[in-house]
Amino acid sequence: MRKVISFLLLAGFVFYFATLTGGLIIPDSSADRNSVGLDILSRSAGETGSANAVTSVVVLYRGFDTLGEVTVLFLAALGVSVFMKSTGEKRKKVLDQSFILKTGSRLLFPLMFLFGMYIIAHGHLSPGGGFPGGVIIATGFFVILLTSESVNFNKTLMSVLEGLAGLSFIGLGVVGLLGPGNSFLQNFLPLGEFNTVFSAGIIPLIYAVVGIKVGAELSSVVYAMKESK
Amino acid sequence: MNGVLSISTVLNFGSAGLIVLGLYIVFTQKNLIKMVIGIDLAETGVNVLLVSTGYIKGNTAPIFSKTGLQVSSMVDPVPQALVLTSIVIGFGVSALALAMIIKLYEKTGTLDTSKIRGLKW
Amino acid sequence: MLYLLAFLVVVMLIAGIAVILVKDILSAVILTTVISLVVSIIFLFIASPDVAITEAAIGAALTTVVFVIAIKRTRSKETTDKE
Amino acid sequence: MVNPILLIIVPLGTAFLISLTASFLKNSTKYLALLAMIANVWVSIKLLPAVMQHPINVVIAGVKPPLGINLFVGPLGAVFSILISAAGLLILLYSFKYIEGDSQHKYYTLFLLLITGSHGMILTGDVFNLFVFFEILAISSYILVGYEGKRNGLEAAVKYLILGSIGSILILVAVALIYQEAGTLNMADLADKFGMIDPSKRLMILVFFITGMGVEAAVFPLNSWLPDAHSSAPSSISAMLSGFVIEVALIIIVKFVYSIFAMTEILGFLSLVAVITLLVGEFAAYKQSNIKRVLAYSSIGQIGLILFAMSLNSTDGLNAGLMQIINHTASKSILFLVAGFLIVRTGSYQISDYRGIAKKMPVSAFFFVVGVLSLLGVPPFFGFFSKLSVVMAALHTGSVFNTVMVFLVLLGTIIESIYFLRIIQIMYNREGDVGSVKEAPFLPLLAIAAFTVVILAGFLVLPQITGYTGSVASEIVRKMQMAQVF
Repeated sequence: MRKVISFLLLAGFVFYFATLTGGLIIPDSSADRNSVGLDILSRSAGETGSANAVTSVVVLYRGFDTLGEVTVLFLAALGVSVFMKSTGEKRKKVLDQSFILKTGSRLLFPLMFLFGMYIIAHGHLSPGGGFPGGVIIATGFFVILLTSESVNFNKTLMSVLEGLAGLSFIGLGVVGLLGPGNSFLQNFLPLGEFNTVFSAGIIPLIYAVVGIKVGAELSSVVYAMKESK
Repeated sequence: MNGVLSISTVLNFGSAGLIVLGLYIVFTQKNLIKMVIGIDLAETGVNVLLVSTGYIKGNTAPIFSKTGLQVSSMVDPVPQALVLTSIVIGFGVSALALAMIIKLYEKTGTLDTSKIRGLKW
Repeated sequence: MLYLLAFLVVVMLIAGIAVILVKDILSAVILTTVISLVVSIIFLFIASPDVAITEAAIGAALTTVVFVIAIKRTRSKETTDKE
Repeated sequence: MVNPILLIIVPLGTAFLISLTASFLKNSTKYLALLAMIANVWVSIKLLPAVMQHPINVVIAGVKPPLGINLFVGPLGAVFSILISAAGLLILLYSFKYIEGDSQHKYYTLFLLLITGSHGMILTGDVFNLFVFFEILAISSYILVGYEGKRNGLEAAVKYLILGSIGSILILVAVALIYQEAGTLNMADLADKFGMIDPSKRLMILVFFITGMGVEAAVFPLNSWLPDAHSSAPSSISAMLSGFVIEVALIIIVKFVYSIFAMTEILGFLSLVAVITLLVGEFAAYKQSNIKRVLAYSSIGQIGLILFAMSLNSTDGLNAGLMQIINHTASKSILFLVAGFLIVRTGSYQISDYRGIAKKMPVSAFFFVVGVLSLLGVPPFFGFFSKLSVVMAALHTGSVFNTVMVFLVLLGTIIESIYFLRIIQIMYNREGDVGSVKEAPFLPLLAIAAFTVVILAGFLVLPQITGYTGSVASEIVRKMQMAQVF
């Protein structure tokens, strides 16, 4: 019965969606349409010095969203640690992993770490940036976590890193607020030469901070979910 | 391109389908982890919808290179930035939901919503 | 391009229906990963490489890790309870 | 001139700072939270006179709207900022003695993020940014509901999370459709461009948005999570969730209907929903025996009343609704905070276990009575003036529909007074004996007393308060416009 009702509700939803949006069938929008994004596109390279327009939107034009998004991850990590705090039970013995897996993962980690750093550092030039880079670093960490019995995971270090990265994000914003632009997250560094690694003002800095924060938060989320017993 | 089927149409169908499937899973399934899967799917569907709002047929990714691509041949970067945010938020919510569910499982020993008193709605 | 996208969308929706039908949760999670990967390919085709990378890294890889951990932790207890 | 962005980044930065310093400051991190809240109250009070003259736009990242994100601070933003930060500060003081245990820094971090989310939702001038702050607010409240780790709390938190996620998905669909149709995310720009959009599409976007936000605002029938969540959270958090979190979501709905989408034709439907919400809340509260569930259902009833006032399509109605929000924040906070220590001292949630507790906890019981009387609208408490203005505003519209609705609202008030007076009667029972219970500590009582002062002295400054709420109301009915740039 519940299935029927929810099916009817959702069918109604689709019908509504289809009829009132002018149909699910719509033509492709053309370049002459009017949108904020296209305005940004025509000015972003000159204003921010970033070759990747998505990056300049994420970090500068909508940098406040990114701050909020990092906060959401921070909250998720905090929430997982609230619910997954150790209950005092004894830890089960983890099955011993094979030597090859262990050694392989240890070898893989530096490579993944470097790759993540590369992605973060080139966020303003090519696709990628703080989020995927941070995730790749965290994934490298999981590989070790999943294959080894005991990992020296310093929870305090992680929460210090999270806090420090968050504060640096806000700090970078406040420098812009106190600077001549008088606006939070305002770029206060020279733009540099277009399309080189050291360019685009504070974008690489913010992305580095975001990368550290995302990496630390995701690592502590997965660690807390796996190890808390 | 033939009149009816356009890329935006395909994407709209896909996203609407995914949202509806996700919500259907949330409404009908009794397993808590499966409900979280449903939320995850619906969120993915919304992300597809968002990206498709910025799509302009035949245009390239909004990345400038030294050879100098024309601005008029790029897609809208704003929805992509929004989707980056919403993907990360979606992950945060899923991870939190699963942590709560694990803890609830430790207290009640079941994942079945019909067996958990407070979850009958 | 259009037909490829249509094909990917169909694959995605079929996998979505399969999520409803399968009984085993682990299979449902694997199907979700498949959907995420397909979506990430779709993003790549509609000129959004940034989103594609993020979706592949977070939607496909990380979400799966978290789900698998959750399934493992809720199953292992079930077996120890019966002892 | 203080920058309103401080209202958001001070609590957020302090939350990060607490996480950074928690390992060596231990439980002293609460003083950091206190500093942040005092700063917030100071900023919001400094802001109020300035924005009453001219609303201001705060530009972020040096990009003028609509290209970038901006904060839009008008009378609405200023009044709500004061409400949020003042209530937050008092509830924080209460928490000092109420929250015990080792990992207190997590509680205070979550507390500050809840404040950040509320301020952000009120102040932001961008639709997607609103969604981001909505998520911050929602996620911190999910965690806080389950914070105590008890079974009830976890069940409520999971339920809240699932419904809340559906809500946020619907909001995101609305955002996507807005961008597709209008090509902008800035609220003022959107208000400008909305005339160009097909009315049926406008309606659809609004329906998605209201349904999504309605989950958080606990509008019937989307409120099934509220009684569980508000009753199983720690009492200080219940006070915040009932005191301003649902009101923030409600005011966002009202802002969208009036000043952004300018679709007042759906208000009739909203006022019907509001009255149903009110009656459902009051009837359900009547049947409860758990004190926190009574208060939670009563919040549903009050949300119905506020929404009813705000959907009258008149400045008077909005004004009355805002006064009712102030009254509800103060009086419901008192009730939840007193209930918190009643539960701690007696170890029971059941009202019947409080028989004669007024002898042992006279101050708490007195505050409880003041809160109840103001909530019911007994003169000369503040609640009397707010409820009176709701009724007057409704009758003033002159429509038969609204007159009938007023009768139903008064019916709800009668039910409300029956169950609340029953609780007071039990508390002041002469024969009852609750054993050796102590009065609540001084600091929490001080916080509760501050709320009581608002209620008792409210009528002395009534002209000023109505002046402020009046300019908020006229801001809401106006179409939103780009303000001067800060």
